Amino acid sequence: MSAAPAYVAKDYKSDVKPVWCPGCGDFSVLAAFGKAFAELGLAPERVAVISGIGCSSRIPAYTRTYGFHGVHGRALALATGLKLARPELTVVAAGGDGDGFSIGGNHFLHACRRNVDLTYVVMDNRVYGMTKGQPSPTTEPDWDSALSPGGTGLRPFNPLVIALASGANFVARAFSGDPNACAAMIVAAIRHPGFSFVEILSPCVTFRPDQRGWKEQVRQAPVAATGDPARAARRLMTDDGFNLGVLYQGDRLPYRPPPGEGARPADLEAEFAA
Amino acid sequence: MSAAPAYVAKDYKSDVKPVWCPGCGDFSVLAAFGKAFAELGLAPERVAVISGIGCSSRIPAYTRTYGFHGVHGRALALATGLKLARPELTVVAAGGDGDGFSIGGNHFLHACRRNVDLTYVVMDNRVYGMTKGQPSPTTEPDWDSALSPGGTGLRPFNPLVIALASGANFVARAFSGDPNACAAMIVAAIRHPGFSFVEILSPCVTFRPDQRGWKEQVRQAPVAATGDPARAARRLMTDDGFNLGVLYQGDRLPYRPPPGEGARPADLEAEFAA
Amino acid sequence: MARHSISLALTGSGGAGVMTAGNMLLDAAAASGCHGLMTRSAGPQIRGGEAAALLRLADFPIDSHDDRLDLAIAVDWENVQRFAAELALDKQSAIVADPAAGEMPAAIAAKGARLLAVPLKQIAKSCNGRPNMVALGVAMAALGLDEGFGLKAIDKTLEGRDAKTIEASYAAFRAGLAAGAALDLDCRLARGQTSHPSHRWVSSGNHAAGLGAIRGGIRFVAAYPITPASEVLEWLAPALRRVGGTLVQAEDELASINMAIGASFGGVPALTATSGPGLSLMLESIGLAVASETPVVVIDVMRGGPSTGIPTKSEQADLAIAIHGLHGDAPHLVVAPLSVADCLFTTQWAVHLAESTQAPAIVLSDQFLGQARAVFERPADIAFAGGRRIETAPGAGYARYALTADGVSPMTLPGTPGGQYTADGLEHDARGTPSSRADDHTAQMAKRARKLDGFDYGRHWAEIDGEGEIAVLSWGSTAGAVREAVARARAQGLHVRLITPRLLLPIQPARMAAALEGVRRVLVVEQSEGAQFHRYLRAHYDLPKSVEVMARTGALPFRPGEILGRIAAGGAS
Amino acid sequence: MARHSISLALTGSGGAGVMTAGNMLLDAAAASGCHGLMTRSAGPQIRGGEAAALLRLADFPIDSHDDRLDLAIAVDWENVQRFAAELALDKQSAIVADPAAGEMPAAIAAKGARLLAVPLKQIAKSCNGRPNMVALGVAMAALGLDEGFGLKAIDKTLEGRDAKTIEASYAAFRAGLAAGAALDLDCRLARGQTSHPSHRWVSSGNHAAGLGAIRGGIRFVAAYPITPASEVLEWLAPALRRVGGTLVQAEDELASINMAIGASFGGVPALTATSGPGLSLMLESIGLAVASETPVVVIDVMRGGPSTGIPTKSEQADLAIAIHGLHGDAPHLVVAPLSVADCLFTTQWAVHLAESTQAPAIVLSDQFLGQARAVFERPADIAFAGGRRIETAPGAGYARYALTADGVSPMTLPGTPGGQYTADGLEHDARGTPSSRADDHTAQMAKRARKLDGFDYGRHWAEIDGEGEIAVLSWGSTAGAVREAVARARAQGLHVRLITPRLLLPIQPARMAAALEGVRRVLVVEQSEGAQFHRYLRAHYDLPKSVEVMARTGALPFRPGEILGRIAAGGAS
Ligand SMILES: Cc1ncc(C[n+]2csc(CCOP(=O)(O)OP(=O)(O)O)c2C)c(N)n1
Ligand SMILES: Cc1ncc(C[n+]2csc(CCOP(=O)(O)OP(=O)(O)O)c2C)c(N)n1
Ligand code: SF4
Ligand code: SF4
Ligand SMILES: [Mg+2]
Ligand SMILES: [Mg+2]
Repeated sequence: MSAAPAYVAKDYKSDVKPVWCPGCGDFSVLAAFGKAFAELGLAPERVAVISGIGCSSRIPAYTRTYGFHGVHGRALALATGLKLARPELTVVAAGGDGDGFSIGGNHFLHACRRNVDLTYVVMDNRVYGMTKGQPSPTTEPDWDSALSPGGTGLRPFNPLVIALASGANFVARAFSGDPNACAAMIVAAIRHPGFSFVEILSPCVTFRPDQRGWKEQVRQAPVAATGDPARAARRLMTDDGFNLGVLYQGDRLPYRPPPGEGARPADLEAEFAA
Repeated sequence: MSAAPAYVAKDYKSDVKPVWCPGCGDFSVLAAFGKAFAELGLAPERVAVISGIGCSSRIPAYTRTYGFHGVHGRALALATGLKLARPELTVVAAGGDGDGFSIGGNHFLHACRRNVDLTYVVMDNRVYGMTKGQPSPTTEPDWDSALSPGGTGLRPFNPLVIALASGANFVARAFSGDPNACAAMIVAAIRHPGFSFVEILSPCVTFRPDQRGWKEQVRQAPVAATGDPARAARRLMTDDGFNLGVLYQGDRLPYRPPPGEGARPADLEAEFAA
Repeated sequence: MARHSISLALTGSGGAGVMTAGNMLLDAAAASGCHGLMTRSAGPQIRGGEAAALLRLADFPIDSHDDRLDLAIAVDWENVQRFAAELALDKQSAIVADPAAGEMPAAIAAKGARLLAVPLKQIAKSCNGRPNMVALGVAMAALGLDEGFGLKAIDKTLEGRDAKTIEASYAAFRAGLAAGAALDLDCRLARGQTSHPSHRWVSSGNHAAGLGAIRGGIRFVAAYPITPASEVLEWLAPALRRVGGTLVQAEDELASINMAIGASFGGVPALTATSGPGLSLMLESIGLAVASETPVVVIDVMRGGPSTGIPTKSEQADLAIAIHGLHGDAPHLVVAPLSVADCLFTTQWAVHLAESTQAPAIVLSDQFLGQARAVFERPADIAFAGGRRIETAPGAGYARYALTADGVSPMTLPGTPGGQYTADGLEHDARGTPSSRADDHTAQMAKRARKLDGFDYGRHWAEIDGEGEIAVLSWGSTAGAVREAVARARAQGLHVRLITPRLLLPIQPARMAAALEGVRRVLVVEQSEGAQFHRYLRAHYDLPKSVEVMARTGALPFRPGEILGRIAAGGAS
Repeated sequence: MARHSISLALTGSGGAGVMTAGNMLLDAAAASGCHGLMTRSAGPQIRGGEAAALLRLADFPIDSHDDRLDLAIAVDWENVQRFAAELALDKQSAIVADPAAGEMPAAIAAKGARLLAVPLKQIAKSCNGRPNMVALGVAMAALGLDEGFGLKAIDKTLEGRDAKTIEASYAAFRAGLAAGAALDLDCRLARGQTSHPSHRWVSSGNHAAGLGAIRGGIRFVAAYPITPASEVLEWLAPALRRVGGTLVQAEDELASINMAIGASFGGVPALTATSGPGLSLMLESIGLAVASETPVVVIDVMRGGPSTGIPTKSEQADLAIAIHGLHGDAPHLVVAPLSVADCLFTTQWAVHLAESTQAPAIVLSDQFLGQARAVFERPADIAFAGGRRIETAPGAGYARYALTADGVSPMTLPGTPGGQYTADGLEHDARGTPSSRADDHTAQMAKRARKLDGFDYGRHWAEIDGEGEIAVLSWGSTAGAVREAVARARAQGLHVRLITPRLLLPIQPARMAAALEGVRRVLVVEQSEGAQFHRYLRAHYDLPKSVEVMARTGALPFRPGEILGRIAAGGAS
């Protein structure tokens, strides 16, 4: 019981200085990653953090795990390939709402459905930070920006509903203002088999200064996680986007490719013979 | 009341001979298109049928409307551009389950969310017909094929749930075995403002001969359409995929780009002056 | 008189089974020691529709169809005019047709071939068999192939069927043999030296590429179905399972290539296969493999373009996109198999090159190579020296993108303590940290180019053969017809060189210069209306002054004879 | 002595406001009748971070930075070493720095420039203003620009702010003017002839391209944000709304290009804008525009590659993908603006070409052209003759893809009775019905090539200037430095030709041959490590024997002086 933990949070922090703006919510998510990996006692070299492009997607370089900073929108595909090829690794995909729900929407749908044992953390700031402030699929319809003067007029997505509808096995929401709670959600997500999705509300202080108000809006979800997708759907579809906690926890078996049959390449040649 | 209808179904049929296999469900969908357009009294030149690639996506050439047979998976993007540019046209996107839910999944998500006044008809045969029999996102997990020996092991999507979750304004299911009912669904979908999604179960007799059994499985949905997304979600998530009819009918206003302000290009020059 | 090469077509409408009969004929011919090749021509229908099995059988190795057809056997005439242009019948050809099928279509009649009536349907009916088996018998009799090989081919195809069906097929086949023997046809095939029968294989290029991938070490494949690449995947799916690998059907090509890159980052050699439309979608991420230095193999089985184009026809017009299709300066590998059989070797080699240089390799096959079935000698299983340079014990200063002399930096794999790094598609410094500094950009750009330019590709880079002042330059599937044209030219006493690069990128200026040493006239042959290969050669190599180009779409494949004509036309020197 | 061109840099950490000051200086200079150019260099931070505004002001039109900096004004030194390589300081340069900012970093000190101390922060504090306004004053004093233009620039920037803030800025600016006047600097700008002030514009290339698009008739834009193309879109969003057009932010680039094609099919001229990664994703559907013959314009504002590369730096390495990046043989248009100002004309022209030929046009701009702000004469609004050939009264036999003599087939628009057809990316016959027939493929391929090859592009195809046996060939933004180098060479008495194609595809062999007539030596200048432009020229044009190539990454832009050096080196003839 009193044995020193194998790892502490800072074991997972690299010496690369983040390019993030002072006050960006993503700093806390980075801290939460370290806490979560330490809590789980994961050897840093057995963790891979995979991302696309965006401010939030810069996170792999700031961890001392293996990492892949891929192209915009394809983090889940990279992560799926890695996990299927190397099932013994802990694979965490991470990125932003633009990366994950706009250009990456198809992979999000299919990763949920495929249910490979991955954890996907989206730092949702309801904006494209990296490209200097355009609306994302989670942006409010009336948020004014240069590209959408007066707002998009489009109803935002609820990514948790989409995750659930397409088959994610674990769905949770956290707020970067509480890094310990974020870490706890990430721990639960990694522990849960199959595809786990964690939305972290992570303010963009530069392009969405209004999000500083989030800390007053978030609250712990009033009821415990359900394992019934239809019930979860009802709850999520009526939720205002600020309920925190594990909101759905399913029991689908994760997808694992069938095992090999021990043949050698030469054994495949018989069928070619004339 | 007794005035002759402006158009009859065959006014919408072109003289191009379909490449479809004898008995393919898509023949009935083509017939239903004609019936629906006639019922709505649409001038053929004011309708555009837009598709991607697949057996089902061949449908535009078989209609006597305007058509675009685009690339695989992008029908909804083509259709969105056309409708936004020419709002007075009736724009119907059509295609297969592979085209729409696999490669085209992201556009499906975003078209539902964007809620432009389009109708999207998917001929779902739970297989890639055109490429000779690979599993699609709606294929049963144990369906055996060359590419997935013994089955994919993946839980199929319920496209209606995804449509609802991402904001479609009208969600219905029909069966190609009843072309009149299909036509009625298409009529209702076109009439309904915003993004309307109709899944037509349309058997692939060549690669899914088992689907000949569908006619015994389908049934009229036991309850009427709801306008409450959360209720609809509950119903759709527990439905076995064979309930027919309008399953959700929302009242979101369709997206229309803001009107122009009547300026001339020269009026834009002032800001450039030194 | 027995002939060294016989070409024939079996045509019929959907369900007539001409493809089955064609495949059985090829199998029977292969088993009896012949060389051979079969392709198919079909209408647009998904199932059925008119179709033709085009076969060529010979007593010497062949990689191309001949100039003309000796024989066509028509089970019926339905819609045959749609590919009449592809049936090279002439006055010397014979057509065996069922008089019950009605009159010969004008497009066929115009060719002036000799018509021989055989009541295929009636014969079939009389023994409860099918007309295609009668046609098989007629063809075997005409070619002079032994009955026993036909029976074996029937056994193989009908394995597991009931005895009655098999008996009926035997009977129809035998009746066909008898009917064929009675015909006055000059199609008897000579029998050259045959190799040891156990060394003779029959396969499509797509299946051969699959085996090449596995021999090369590929154990992860992610892909999205597309014609004409799907058979690579459908062959690999069970094969990978047998040898302990994984194939995933991805949601689209963007996912396929990224899954493959992810697996390869994990240390498992990975591949995807597609055709032009899918390759287009993969380009951004192939660029990611370049920048992140992750090995990956992409097979592009080219089809008619542009856009969706003609999925069922061959064309060599993805050369430009394969060479130049990545944004930015993105050095990578492009190779192309030179025959159906070579799909095996070239794919295996591509895996080796990608792994050794930590770069993406594009393999340019095409519909002809991929879907033709050919008879060839079993390709030897070559063990290449080298492979991925892996760092298993990284020191404290480990830098993933270290500026090594040869440009290849040892790579750690996830799981290796102390080797953690982040692979990046952003420009980076030697450690992988994103950098927009001019010196880092310059150094990493140079390193990525150096590792490919400096690699020793050895003699595999091209197939080069012969001496003389005329050189014929071609690539990929076109090499088959060119090879035969060159052989015929030599038989006429002309001195002709054959230069067929297998390695298209990186370019090999010194090797090409040596190959062209003394050449005064070059003939470029390619299936691209835009002459992509010729443009490529001009851009990267110094050609002699006199260059002629035979460049056209894949609509009609090149025939050895027309190439010979061009060689001979200016080639008296 | 007043000088014809002065180059200066304003540097400082995030929040120091050096970009604001730089823009104000450019505005003030433009208002006072000078020519000028400003670019920015910045670190990787999203907001703030070290930055430098690089300005050049002159009394003659300029499109390029000069060889060196005359002056740098450092508000602070934070991280300045990251782009020290980009600050071309030397012993003749002067640095004005705040002694309170600490010691000059070694990377800067090593350049040996003369250091002049000005307590910028202290002066600012004394009048409640900000140091950047003091720096603006110092710069204006050094250049000899009138106070009034500075005050106007402050008014414009601070429009709507409270009087106190504006007053404080005035005060800081004036204090800077006084401090600057006291310095011993040799940076006074000569004043050449100025045009009528109302004809002088200040704009980035991205904004100019936006106006060009609207002038050309674009009324539908679908796009996905990406650096450095976003400003095209952000300018167009409100502008389109004003003139009655639509801009949609699409979910990704696959959607953008297809939405644009859909709108254009509907008859509304349509455009999308992106950078390399996005262009890669669009290629499959640009091919669809080729095959379906739907006009569409794609602006690619190139950045450093490969892969995600360096989003904030310029490079000319998407030439190859723009020319060759479509699978199959897919004839299309590629054009490139030749200066910041020319982004307007070239974009407008691209719309005209796309509409007239019913083909996709790629406009290759780059980060330099797109994001640099320049002073230029208002480009005239040209009305091109031609445009989309629309059939409003189709007859019974209307065939969308009719084989016309010039290859352009009249197009009906949805809504036109009797004109119904299906646009198709599959190969098709003249009516648009899918076809895999050899004759249809051959005919449609030829038609799609013919309509582009036969179009008369007129004199706009290239900027050609001068006589002589030496020609400098360049394209895009590099043309700016080349133009200046050539002017200097001529001033030295050398005869040099300048050949800068604006039209890169289709190729113009006859025109290029005429342009090269009599040239014996060619110097190719381009920002691509892989020498993509040189490869392109070799592939498509006949160059003289002597070709030299200056090809390198975009890490460090070309300076007129180094190009002049190469021209002069072998250029005595
Ligand atoms: C293919 C492609 N398209 C567009 C971009 C430009 N881009 C970079 S990041 C980004 C959006 C980032 O938003 P998000 O994912 O929400 O991350 P954030 O910066 O807000 O954390 C975009 C559009 C790109 N890099 N690649
Ligand atoms: C980019 C691209 N990838 C793959 C293909 C090959 N392809 C053509 S149709 C198709 C799937 C068709 O399935 P579906 O949409 O369900 O239509 P169906 O044939 O079943 O009606 C595929 C994978 C293609 N044409 N383009
Ligand atoms: S722009 Fe926004 S998301 Fe990006 S680093 Fe700054 S605060 Fe964070
Ligand atoms: S393959 Fe299936 S979906 Fe395609 S035409 Fe035939 S029956 Fe219809
Ligand atoms: Mg975001
Ligand atoms: Mg289907």
